[in-house]
Formats: sequence, C-alpha cells, structure tokens
Amino acid sequence: MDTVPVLQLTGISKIYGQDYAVRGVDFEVQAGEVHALLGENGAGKSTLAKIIAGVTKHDQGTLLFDGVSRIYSAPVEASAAGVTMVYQETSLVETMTVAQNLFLGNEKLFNRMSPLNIAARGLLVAHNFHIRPEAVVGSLGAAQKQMVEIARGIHRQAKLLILDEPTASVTPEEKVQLFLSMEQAKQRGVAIIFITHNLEEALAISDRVTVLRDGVVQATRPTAELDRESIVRMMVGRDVEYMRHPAGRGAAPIPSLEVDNVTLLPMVRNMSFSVYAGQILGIAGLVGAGRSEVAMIVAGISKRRRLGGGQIRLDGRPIRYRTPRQARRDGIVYVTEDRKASGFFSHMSIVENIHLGHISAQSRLPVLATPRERRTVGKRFVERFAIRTLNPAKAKLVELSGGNQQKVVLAKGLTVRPNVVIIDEPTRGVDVGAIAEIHAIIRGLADDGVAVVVISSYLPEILALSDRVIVARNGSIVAEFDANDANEESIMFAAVH
Amino acid sequence: MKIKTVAMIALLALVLTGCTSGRPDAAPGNAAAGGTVSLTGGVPEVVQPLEVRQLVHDTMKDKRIAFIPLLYKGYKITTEWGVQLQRGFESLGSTFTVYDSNFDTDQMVRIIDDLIKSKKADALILHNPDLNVLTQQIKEAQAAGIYVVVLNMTSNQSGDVFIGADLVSMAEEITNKAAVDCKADGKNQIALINGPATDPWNVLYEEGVKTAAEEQGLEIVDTTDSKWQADLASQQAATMIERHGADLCALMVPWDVVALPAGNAVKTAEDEGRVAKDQVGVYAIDSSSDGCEGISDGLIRASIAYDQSGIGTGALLAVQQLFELGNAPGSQRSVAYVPYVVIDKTNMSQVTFACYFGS
Amino acid sequence: MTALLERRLTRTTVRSRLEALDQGTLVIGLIVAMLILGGLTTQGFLTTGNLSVVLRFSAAIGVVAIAQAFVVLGRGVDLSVGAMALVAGQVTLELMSRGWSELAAVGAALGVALILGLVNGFLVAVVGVPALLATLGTGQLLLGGIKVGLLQSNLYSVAPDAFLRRLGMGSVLGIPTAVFCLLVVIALSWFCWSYTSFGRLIRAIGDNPDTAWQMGGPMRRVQIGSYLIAALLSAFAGFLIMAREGSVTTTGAAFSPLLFAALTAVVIGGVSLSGGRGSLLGVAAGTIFISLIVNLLTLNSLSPALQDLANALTLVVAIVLDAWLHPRDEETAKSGDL
Amino acid sequence: MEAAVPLSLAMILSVAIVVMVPLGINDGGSILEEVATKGLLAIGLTVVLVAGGIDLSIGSILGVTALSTLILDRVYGVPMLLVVVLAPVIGAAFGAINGFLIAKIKTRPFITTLVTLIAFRGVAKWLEETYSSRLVVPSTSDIWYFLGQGTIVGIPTPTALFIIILVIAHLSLTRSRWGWHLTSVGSDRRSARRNGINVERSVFSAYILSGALAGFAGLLASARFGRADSGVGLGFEIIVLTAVVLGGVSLSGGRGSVIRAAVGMFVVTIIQQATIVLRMDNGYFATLLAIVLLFFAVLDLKWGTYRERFAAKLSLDPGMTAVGPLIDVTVLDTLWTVNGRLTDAPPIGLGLIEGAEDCAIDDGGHLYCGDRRGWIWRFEGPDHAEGKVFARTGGLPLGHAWDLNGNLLVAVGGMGVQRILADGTTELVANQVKRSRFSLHDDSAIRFADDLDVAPDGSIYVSEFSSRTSAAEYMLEFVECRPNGRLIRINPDGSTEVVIKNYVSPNGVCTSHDGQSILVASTGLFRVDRLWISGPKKGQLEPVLEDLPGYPDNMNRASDGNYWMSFVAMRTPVSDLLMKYPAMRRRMTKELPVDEWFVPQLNVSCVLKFTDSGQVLKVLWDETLENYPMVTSINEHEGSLYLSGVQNNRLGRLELDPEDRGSIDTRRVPMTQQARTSFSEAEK
Repeated sequence: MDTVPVLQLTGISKIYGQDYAVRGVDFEVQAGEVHALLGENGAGKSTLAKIIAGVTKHDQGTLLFDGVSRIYSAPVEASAAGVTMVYQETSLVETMTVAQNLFLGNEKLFNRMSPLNIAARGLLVAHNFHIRPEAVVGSLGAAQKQMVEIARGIHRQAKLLILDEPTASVTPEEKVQLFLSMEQAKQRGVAIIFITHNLEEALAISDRVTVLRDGVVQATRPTAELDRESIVRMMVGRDVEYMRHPAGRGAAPIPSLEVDNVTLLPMVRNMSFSVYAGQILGIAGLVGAGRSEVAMIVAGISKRRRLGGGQIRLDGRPIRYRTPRQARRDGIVYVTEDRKASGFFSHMSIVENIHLGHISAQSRLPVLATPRERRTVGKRFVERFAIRTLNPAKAKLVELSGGNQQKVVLAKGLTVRPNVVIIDEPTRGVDVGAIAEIHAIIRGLADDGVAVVVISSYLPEILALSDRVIVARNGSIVAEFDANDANEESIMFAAVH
Repeated sequence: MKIKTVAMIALLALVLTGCTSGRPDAAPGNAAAGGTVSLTGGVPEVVQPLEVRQLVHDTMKDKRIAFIPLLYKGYKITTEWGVQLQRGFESLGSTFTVYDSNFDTDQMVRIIDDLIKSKKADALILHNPDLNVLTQQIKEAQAAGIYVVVLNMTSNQSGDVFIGADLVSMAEEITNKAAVDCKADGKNQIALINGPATDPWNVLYEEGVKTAAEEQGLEIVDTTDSKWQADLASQQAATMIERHGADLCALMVPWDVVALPAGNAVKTAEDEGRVAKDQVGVYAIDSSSDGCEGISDGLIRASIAYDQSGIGTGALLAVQQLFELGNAPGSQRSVAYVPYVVIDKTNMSQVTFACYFGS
Repeated sequence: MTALLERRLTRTTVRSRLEALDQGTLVIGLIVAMLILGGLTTQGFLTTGNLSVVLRFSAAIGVVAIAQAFVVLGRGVDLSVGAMALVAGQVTLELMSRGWSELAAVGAALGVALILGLVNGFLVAVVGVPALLATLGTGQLLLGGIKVGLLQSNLYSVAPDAFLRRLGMGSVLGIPTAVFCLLVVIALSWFCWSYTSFGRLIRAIGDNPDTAWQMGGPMRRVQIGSYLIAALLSAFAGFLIMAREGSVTTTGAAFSPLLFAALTAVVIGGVSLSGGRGSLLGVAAGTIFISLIVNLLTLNSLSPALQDLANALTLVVAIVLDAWLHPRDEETAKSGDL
Repeated sequence: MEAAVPLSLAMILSVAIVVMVPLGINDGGSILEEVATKGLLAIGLTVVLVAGGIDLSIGSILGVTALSTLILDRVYGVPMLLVVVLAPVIGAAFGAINGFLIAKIKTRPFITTLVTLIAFRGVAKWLEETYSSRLVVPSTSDIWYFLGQGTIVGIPTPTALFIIILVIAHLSLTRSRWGWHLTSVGSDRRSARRNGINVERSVFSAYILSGALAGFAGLLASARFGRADSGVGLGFEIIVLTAVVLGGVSLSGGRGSVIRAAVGMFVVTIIQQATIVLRMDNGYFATLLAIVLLFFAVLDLKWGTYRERFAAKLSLDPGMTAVGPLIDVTVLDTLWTVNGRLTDAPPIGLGLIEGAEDCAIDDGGHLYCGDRRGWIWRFEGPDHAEGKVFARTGGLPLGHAWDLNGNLLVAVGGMGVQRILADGTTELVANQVKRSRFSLHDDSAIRFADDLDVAPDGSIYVSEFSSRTSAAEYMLEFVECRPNGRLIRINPDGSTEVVIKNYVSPNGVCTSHDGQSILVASTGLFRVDRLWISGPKKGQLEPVLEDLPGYPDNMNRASDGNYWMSFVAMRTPVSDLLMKYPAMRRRMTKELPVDEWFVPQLNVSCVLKFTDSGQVLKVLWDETLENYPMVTSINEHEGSLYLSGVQNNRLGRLELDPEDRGSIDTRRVPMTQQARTSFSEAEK
C-alpha cells in the first residue's frame, strides 16, 4: 500500500453546536480497496462520509482527493471529482421513476423514456434487483429504495464509492449480491468506503478497517489483523459497554398493554405482543421491521384510517386512538426516535419544553399557565433528571448536548406518571456518559410500576435494558426471549431469517 | 431524413400561408339588421300619427338592447339610468337587459365580447371605466352592426352617441362656488381628491378645476388619486388637513360617494380641534339621496347635481333615433350634454333632479 | 483544537446579534429614526395632529395584524382576514338596512366570523389543507358568497346616529376610541400569549408542530382557536374601518390592501413566518412603522402607484430580513410553507 | 394514472356545465382564446409548482407586459417584431426578480410572490399614469392584428401559439434534462442537491420561465383587447391557481403536467363563460372558483396519499378464462397416473445452485445452467461432479439453447436474450422490440424472456411470458391471466419482430424436428400451439395440445423425434374455478399478501412426452416431491434426461429407458448440419 492514496484526510474536524462531530481525523483510502469505517451510532462515521462526499464542509484539516487538496461547497463538486456516495437515507427523488432516478445527474439533454427504461432494467437486474424501472420511487419500500440507490452508486463509475450502512434494510440474499457487486467494483480499481456497525460484514468484505469513537480515529489496521473482540474494544473503549440494571420488582401478572394482531400495511402485519407493568420489554429488529410503526399506532400518532385489523387493549379495555392526545390522556407516552424532528421545541428553553409537556398531559387543559408555575415544574424535572446546564430557564434546546436533549425529551413525556412508556432508540446520538443515566431513568420507571417498551437497533442496549426481548421482522413479531436466555446471535438470527 | 425535412418545410409553408391578420375592415359594417320593418332613413316627411306610431313600434319591436354599466346593483347612478331605459324600451316592445360587470373591467370586456360574438344585442349602452379600455370592443361592435351608446364616461373610441354631463363646465362651476366661500374666509388653498389618471371623469374634472382655480386665484395645493375607494379618500382627506392645516379651505372631490368619507374625515378633524369649524368645505359632484344626506349633515358643503335621469332618458331617445335613421353603426357620431345646477343646503330640495334614489 | 471550538462559540456576527434582539426593539429604533428624518424633511409630519391621524388609521391595521399574528405564531397564515373585515361591515349594514337592530346585525357579523374561523381551522387543523390555500379559498368564498347570497346593494353607508359610528369618531380618556380599542386588544392578546396554556401551545405548535402533536397537545383545538380569534378580531377591525369611513362598498379583491398591511406589520414586527417566534411589541411597532411610511409618502404627494411600490419594497426588505435571520430548512422547503 | 381521479372529476364538471348551460359555438371561440392567454400562465405556474414553488405574481406580470408592449408600440414606435421578442423578455425580467429573491435570497415563494404581485401591479399603475393618455393612437402593424385576431391554418393565432408552447413545455418538463432537474428539485431538494443538481439555478429558471410566459400572455392579451389600463390580469392568479389545482398538479411539488393544467384551465374557463352567458353576478364565479379550489386542494391532499396504491391496484386486471375439461391424474392406471419415475434421478450441483430453470449440454458433456442469482454454472462432464460459476448475466436466466455457431443463448428474465461465448463473456443479443403503435403501455422492452429456440435460418424465437410484468412478479401474471405475452423473433441481423401478439403467458418454445414450425406452450391456457414458419401454412397458428391437466413450461426435442415438456403447476378443480371468477382473484390480490395468494399447485413434478401430432406418449412424475418438487425443463442428451427446476436446489440426471432413445442430437438446430464447436474445445 505504498501507492498514492485516492483519498487522504489529515486532521479533519467538524463542529456541530457545542460538540465535535469528528475531531482531527487522519484517514486514507487506496484504489481498489474496501475500507470499512466502523463505529457506534454517533461516532462520526456519517459526518466523515458527508465531508468526503461534499455534503458538509469540514472546519479544519485538509482533504486530498486524487492528490489534490479540495474543499467542496456542494456534493456536485465531489461527484464531478469522482466521489459517489450511497446514502443511508436515500437520495432518490420520490416523484420520479426508478429509471429517471438511476440516470438523474448524468441524463442527456433530451431523454426518450423507452430506451431509458430498458437500460435501467438491465442495470438493476444485473445486480439482481427486481424493481420495475417505470415504478415511481415513492411507491417503493425502504429496501427497494436502498437497492436503487446502490445500483445507481455502482453504476456511476466513481473512483471512490462510499456506502453508508447499505445493508441496514436488505435481505441476506440481496446482501450477497451487493458484496459481489462491491467485489467487481474493487477489481476495476474503485476505492470503496464501507460504513457499517455490523462487524461481521466488515470483517467479511473489507481489506482495512478504521474505527471511530466519539469523532476520533482509534486505529486503522488491515482486516486480517483484527477480530471481533479487538474491534469492539476499539469501538466502545472498554470491554463491557452496558451495565445491566437489575429489575427492582417483578412484572405484574396481567398485561397492561396488549397488541393483538394489529395490521397496518405495508409496515405492520399481524403484530402481537403484551407489555406488563414493572417490566421492560425490548423490541429488536432491523430498521423497517415495523417496530416504530406499531409504537406509533399504539400512541395514536399514525393515521389509522387504513388499519387492517387487530386490537389494542389497555388494561383489558380495547382502545383505538386517533390522536396522540387521547393516548396521552390514558397514560400512554411515546418517546420519539427522531429527537430533532419531533422531540422538542428548539427555540424554547428547557423549562418551557418541560412545562409544555406538563400542560399537554393534563386531561383538561388548564386555562392559565403562569411563568411561576412554569418555573416550578421545570425546576423539579431538571433536578430529577439531572439535566446539566447553567440556566434552564434561558438555555435553548438546540444548544444542549445530545444526552441533555434526550433527558429533556424524556422529562417532557414523564411530567405526569404514565401507565405505558414506549421509548424508541433511547440513546441514539447520546454521549456515552449520559447513556448510563438514561438507562437508570428507564429502569426507575419500570421499578415505579410503569410498563416500559424499549425499541432499539442496538442489541447490546436491548440486552442490557430488557427483562424480556421480542424480535420484529417484516411487520410481525417472530421471536420472544427471556432476557437471561437471549444473546446477540439468537436475536439477530431471528431478525433476519 | 430528407423526407422529414421536406415535410417540415411543407408544413411550415402551409402554416405561414394559413396565417391571417384578422384586422377589421376600416369601413363600417352593414346597417343594423332591421328585419322587415321599413323605417330606415328616418320617418317619412308626411305621415299619419297612428301610422308613425306603428312604424316606430315595428322598428323597435324585438330589438335587443344591452346595458353594461360599471356597477348596477345598489349603485344609484346606474340604476337611475337603468330604470328609465327599462321602462322606455319595454313599452316599445324591445328587450332590455342589464349586464352587471361589478366594477370588474375584465368581466365587462368579456361580457361585451360575448354579446358581440353571439350577436345577442342590436344596441349596446356602455358605461366606460377608462379612456382606453373599450376602444376595441366599440370598434368591433360597430363592425358587427351593433349601435353603441356611451353614457357619461367618454372613451377614446367614439360610439354612435355619447350622452352625459359637461364635466369641464361643472368642475368650473363648483370651483367658482368654492372660490366664493374661500374668499369669504380669506383663504385660497384647495386640494383635489381625484380618481385614477386614465379615468375619463378624472381627466375632464381636473382640467375644469384647474382653469377655474386659475381664474379665481385659487391655489391647488394637493392632488391625490383615491381610486374611487372610500377608505383611501378619508385617509387622504385627513392627511391633507394635517399637511395644509389652517390654510386649506376646500376639498374638491368629483363624486359624492367618495366625498362622503372625505367629509367624515374633515368632521373628525373638526371634532378633535385640529381644524377650525367650517374652515374646510367638501365640494362634490353629483348628488344621489346619499349625497343629499351628506349635504344636510354638513359633510358636503356644496355639490353639482346633474340630470341623471335625463341621461337615462337621453339614451333611450338616442337608441330609438339610431334605429329609426338606420345609418350604419359607426358612420356618424354625436355628443349630447344634460343640464346641471349647483346645490347646497339651501336649494337642494328645490332642484328636481337632485337627491335621486335610483328608481 | 479547543481553540477552534472556542472561536466558533464566541464568534458573534451581525446576524447572530440581530437574531438575539427582539425585532420589536429594532423596529422602534427605525420608527424613531423615521420620525426624526420625516420631521426634518416633511412639513406637517411631526405634529401631534398628524401623528394622531397616523395612530387612528393604524388602529384597524393593528387589530388585523394581531389577528394575523395569532395564526402566524402557530406556523399558519390567514389570507381571509381582509375579506372578513370587509364582509363584517357589509353584513352589518345590509342587515341594518333590512331593519335589524344594530346589536343583532353586529352579532350576525360576528357569527359569520365565527363560522369562517371554524371553517378555516377545520380545513387547516383537521383536514390538513395548507393554510395558504385554505384561507385563500375561504376568503374568496366568503366575499363571493356573501355578495351573491346576502347583499342587495353595492354601497352602504353607516347611519350617523349609529353606535358603530362613535367607535370611529369619539374618544375615551382623551385617546381616540379606535386607538383605545387597539390598546385593549393588545392588552388581552398579551395576556393570552404569556399567561394562558392556549398561548403557550400556539407558540409550541409554531416552533415544532410534530413535537406538539406527538406530545399530545390539543393541536386541533388550539389551531382552530387561533383561526377563530383571527376571524373575530378581523371582524372587529372591519367595524373600526366602517366606523371611520362611514360607508362600505362591495368591491374587494382577495388580496386586499388591509391583508397586505397586516402581513407586512407582522413580518416587520418579527413574527417569523417559520412560526414560534414573535412579540406583540413587534407587531404594534410594525403597524406604526408601515402607517408612518404611508403617511410620509402621502405627505410627499407620491402617487398611489408609487406608494404601492414603496409598500411592497418595505415588505420585500422585511421578508428578506426574515429569510436571513430565520432561514427555513432549505432541504425540506416546499411551496406549502408560505 | 395518478391524476385520473381529479382530472376525470374535472371533466365531468365541465361536461355537466356544457349540458346545463346554453353555451353556443361562439362561446367555444371565446373559451379557446381565453384558455390561450391564461393557459400560458397555467403552464408557467405548473412549472413553478413542479419545482416546489408558487408564483402569484403572474397576473401582475401579464398586466405590466401588456402595458409595456402597448407603450413600446404606440409611444416609442418600436418595430412590432422586436416588441414580440421583447414581451417575453420583459416578463422574464420580472420573473427574474422573483427568482432572485426565492432562489438566491431564499425567501418563501408564497409570500414573496404575493409581495411582487402588489409591486408589479404598482409598476403597471405607474406606467399607466405616465403613458396612458398617449396610448390612444391605433396600431399600424399587421402583426398586432395577427396576434389578436388572426388565424394560423384556421386556428386563432393565440390558440395556435398556445398549443405549440404547450407541447414544447410538456416535452421539456417530462423529457429534458431541465425538466428532470426541476422535478427533482421540487420533489426533494436534498436528493436533488446530492445528485449534483444546481438547485438554485433550477428554481431560478422556473420563475424566469413563468415570467416569460406571463410576458408573452401579456402581449397576446393586449393584442386581443388593446386595453391600456393597469387592470389587465387582475385576479388571474387565483383563477390560474384553481385551474392548475383542478388539473391535478400537486401543491407539494415534483408532480404535475402542463397538459393537465391546460385541461384544468379549460374547465375553469367553461365555468366562467357559463356565468357570463347566464348573466350571473361575478360573485358567483368567485364563489364557484373558491369552492372548486378548496375541493380540489382537499382532494389533492387525500388522494395524494393513496394514489400510488390505487394505481397499483388498477393496473392488475384479472381476465376470465373458460377452461376445458380437467383430466384427473389421480385415477389409477391411466397414462397420466402419478408415478415415481423421476424420484431417484441422481442430483447434480446439489447445494450449489439455486433454481435453474433450464440447462444445456455441450459437446464435451459439460452441463451449463442458469441460477436465479444471475449466474451461469458449468458442471464438468461427464460426471458433473464439480461445478463453478462460468458466467454472470444478472437477472433471471431462464431458457437455454445453442445457436448455429455453438454459443450458448440464454433468455434472461429482465434482460432480454444474452449470448455467452466460449470464454464466459456475455453479450447482448436483443432486449427490445419496436414499440407497438397506439398502445398506452410501453411494450418496447423484452421484460420477461422465458424460453427460446433457434430456427434453421438462424433466427431466434423467444417467448415473452408477459410484456407487462417482470420476471420477479410472475405471480401477478398467473393471477391476471391475460393475453399479455408475445413470441418474438430475433433475426440473424439482430433486428427483432413480434410474431405472435397477445398470447396468454407463452412459456416453452421449441423448433419442430422438421424445422418448419415452432411449438409454443401457453402456461395460462394449458395448451401448446404450433406456429408455421415455412411451408404452405407459413404464419398460421394451429393447436397441438389442448386442455392439458397442468400448466406447461419448457419444451425440448426428444431424440426419437418427439418432444419433452414439463408442467410448472397442475390444475385443480379449485384453481379452474378461480379462473372463471376474475373479480375473486382481484379481491384476493387486494386483501392478501403475495405469499398467501391462491394459485395453481406449484409444487409438482410432471414431465410428458408428446408427438408432433399432439399425442401424449408418456408421463413421468416424482410423486414424493422430495428431490424434484418442481421440474421446469427437460433436456435429453445421450441417453440421459436432465431435469431442471426453478425452485430446486439441484439438477437431476435420469437414465432414459432404452425405448426412448433415438438418434437425433436434440441440441442441434433441426435441418442444419453445422459442426458444433464445444466450449471445452475452445478453451484448449
């Protein structure tokens, strides 16, 4: 590997708000190698990828591509230079057809559709992706979109191909195809950055591995020198990541919440499970397996016009909410996975956020909401959840760290003791220090007699938190484990087969 | 490829030769279709009274007369005309229809277009919003053999007959009246709250006021465009009072409907003591019953009443005359004015055509 | 490395300073500047009489602007306020001309406002039609529907002895009645914005509707409520205008000058079109600001055409400023959000 | 498809109006002229909406340009041709102001254009104040009249120009690079930017275009009316917006067609003309417009959510099939009786291959077969113990055959026909045919090439199972069972031709022993037909086998002059019943997920031998369904039968009974004598 690398980063840093997303990163990729970029959620993998692809600008450091120092101001410059990125959240245009999307960006001045469709079909089918090129992308499922995205990325004939979690929603069979396609691209001399948090995949396909933790490069090594344990140690910085909080009390004998054969196509299909007071139920599964969707149905967030059947019972009583407000009144709280989009009010202070959660939880809306009451409610929860900030009445939410934000989001939902809490990805984008605190809060809820559901894509978290684990696949629950019997392998097996 | 080129050229040639300009002939079209009735070229020199009556009725029978005012429903000027026309034409056996364009020029143009194209009228009576707007329509109507009578608001394109007020003279008259009051007060500043620049009414009025003011030694200190909107007029009146304060003695507003809010603004200023009582007078033109109320309330000091129902009657007569003479539409044009008189609190009840109700 | 972070955090730009400032304060500064400049250049501008005229004419605009602010704060917009103001006067006077008592006629007009507010709120909050379209449509519908279905005339004047008349003319405690009314509306709105759950929730919805919805806030009720308030306040402004002018005509366009003035006042006053931000001080200052501009232009004998241009330019400056201070998320920007 | 509902509602609305209101032929003219002017605005607004913005200032731009053109012509005496050019330029300049604010400064489209609506109208008023009195002279130019009142080949000029612009705009929006960029920007800015599209420039261009079109409309309007006041175009924005929404253009960007917008404009104008003809107060028009706007805005919202799903459902249209008598194979001791003759065939490539539909054997005895992962395996002869991936085609390799030069032809589902050369490289033989005229559905692609065989003249006959669905969606075709399939001939020069159209699921293709005809199996109709390709009956189709008890799949020649055929599925009384009730099948597809659909029994293993005249000689089964649960193709070679199955994990090799062995080389194209070059020889 003594040739000039295709890509060489030196001392790259990027700051968001008060935190470094990546910090002083040195990183290089050779032509014809598959370089795996590993790290936990929020370790800075995607940020680094976006810097390389020209989506975001770095604040510090130099980026050499093809031996030339570059600062991109738009993705188009990077792609003109020969960088193609396959995004995790796809960059397809939903109102256009698959064929149009495949050729968008290098289309002709005037395009006739039928030859285009034929070419597109050939392109897709060559990777064994069976998708109609005439289909409008908006009508495709998540996995199919990912396939189109991958087919397009490989088709673009780039010098450097970045694949950001390409396997998150594809089946094992499609994964094989993808790896083959990567192999072929590699033989053509394409450099590939393969971002994943799945270690097995990285070990299987990559030539070298770089591990990121908290935005800092831990190491870059040839894959052959590494094994699973050593990578994990580098990723989390310690051998045991999560401390398991023992349950403080037993589960109630009768379920609080029963989900019985609920169907909401296309995401949720005959989903059934029960939740008991005092117990934490972990739901594992791939993204798109219907976990969050069923939670949103329970909490009245999903529009339920097309509910395909089934029943949800709260303490034995059938419920069917049309708005989250109705659910909230019955003590059902859903804590979102997408904090930024729907978790908090970014222009309001911590106190105001918590207070708004407080008034919304009242079954009858209080007419008056004085600043004084706001302060008392806010103060109580800032203390209880140990939200660390200088001035909770002034500090805006956007200015807080991920952990503090997540605590506020939790506090906002918990001002009035709920009966059932569904927490979706409780520690996504949360700094390591706060994870334990948040886990303690969740355990505290269960010990308080609340029925808790935790949805997480991160198996160690599921294993650390849950008393009982169920696995969702394709919109249904396919397996159930007792926390003591479960291990990552068995859960993962259930999640994909 | 070659075939395609040839075909393209052929197509282009076909398209080009197929183009027509559609420019209307300068010569006026045929005379109005009068059916079998013989009364064209006017009434015979010697004729029996009964016979002539029959001839007139025959001529007017089933003639379709369309009246397209700016605004009709609840608008006293046009209803005044409309009622006269209605009564007259119905007694002669013609069909008379009002098309209300609702202060919407587009709508008006479209209505007239429709009337011309579908030949639903033998004569149009128009009330023109703007010097230029209807030029083409008037031309087209005449070319299509339809008589055009224009009421009160002139157009750059003459119809067959225009009937209305002699606005320049009226403006001079009311300015003279203002001058008398101003001089009595020892002041000489007047201001105009006018209409849009291309409004025929506005153009003539401004001319008349200017001439008279110059003669009388009055100074026009301000001119604004109220767009004929009440709220703008009142705001402008208030602003003018503030601006010119003690020196101002008259607000000239050429329409009583707009003069009323201006008068209101003056009254408010008086009530708040920003201007001396009776220092500023509002001088209007026209006087519907609302205007008269304004005069008796002291909102308008003086106005000019002109014979609104006379305009309606005049149009009625003109249309009959056009059909009886049977000249080709657009071949000859004439203009006629109606009488007017200055009114104020003292004489308004004595003037027959003042304080009309629009019925 | 930390130095870099430090720099990032301590760096203050003009933009960040302006953003931190309440826009109301900024506008008040501009007003003062304009008063000084105007006083120096324009005769008859800086007189108590003139300023009281300005205030009296701003009263109605101010009320409509507050009405608009209620909706804009919750990330909506109400384009039917202008139509509502006009229709309030029309309905009242038409019914009075039919022999209704003044009180009953006013009540009927308020009833129309109630229905309009509910319909707007229903369309936006329950059905989910973009606010712009919904209110554009209902505004048109209201103007056309009332005209076709109710009105029998094109021109109405207020009887001189009517109570409504006094609303425009008289004064309370030395303040012109209209201005007094505006002050009352401001006071009530301030209370509502700061001290009631309703007010807090409007702001929350404006800040992040998804969060507010998922949190279980009574979204629909609050949104409907804000449109209802907007419609009622607009009707009230309609009464003020009618009282001032003594007459009402029936010709009105969808984008009436009143709607425009109110939008301008709201945007200039710093109520961000991306919702969640804004103060009453800003709205009031914005109202006075635009009234002063119109007054200055009129005093300097600018033609209405040029006044329109100047007005539009002011609003352009305001929205450019708003776009600069509170950029919307470019990535997700759609035609739906204003 | 997706706009079908709003548009058909709109059409119903206009028809209702035309029927109810006495609109005459003259109104037609007025309506057309009106549509021409406002239609230009509608095109502009559609383009802006597709780009994710909105433009309310179009009416004002129209007004300003209308006045400007008059001023240029009447006051400054600018040559008329230049004015014609300048009008869109002036409009574009105003559009550029919008574009600058929205694209560059990033202000909000709605409020920005609402402001410019007032500002541009202000400019118009100012022009009016300044110039109006000088505009009274009539025009001297013929062009002026040509634009306003003239005709082009009998069509009024404005209408003709509008139609031309409409067509150009439609093509640009749907086909051109610019249109694509615009659509992507309107649909999803982030994606557009990541695809290297200059978002700012695209948005800017949309406003420029909308301005230019409004400018041109202004020219037409002033030529038509000659109005010289500032009120031209007042309130047009709402009318046009309503029309565009009515035409199903989405307000959330990325979706919309100018043609549909023009239709919307047409409907709105009909409504307007109706109110004028009926002498209704213009309040009625405003009210109607508002109701229509609200109604269709709600429809856009509600319909938008489901339209794709709805469209997908409409696209599946099961047909009714009359089925003949069913042979009961469970009756003992008949020709058809289920037996276990195939069960013990030794496997080839067990565990390596996944679903080989067909196979081929070369002179060296090496076996080649496709795999549903898009690979072509090669198993070394003569024992076929070792196999490796020989070539990669992608797609679903289905039918195999040798061409005249000894190369392997593979019909690949999704990719057309591929040729595999001796070194394992692949080349495309054909993947498209000429699009059939007057077909709404684009059938130019060979989507689902299923089986193929070569005729003596070297042309290749390929069956296409369906020209609508792809190979991966074969279940849809099973359920729909309509004549969507084709038989395609690929001539030796590479050109393609459809020889049988509208055939129900053609599957197996086999050249007859005499080389005079091609046998085609129709899976959906349980039959085999013969297409004569030479001789007196050339071009005719005649039945060979009818009312088979199963769904026929691939066919191949047998060495004794007969033919082998396999069944992909068996008929049952229930499946026959279902064939009669398309509504039932449609309902099934709506309410059940694909893997729960009821289709004919797919796990069968049935092979039969038949003669040229259609007599069934022999039927072989694997009654256990363990080793060969599905046999989709039978290839005979040197005394062995090779069994392939598209869902099997192996191939099978069955020793033939001596009585079945003949002397014909089944792989060779009948009536040809070319020496076969073997892949294995080429390697040496």
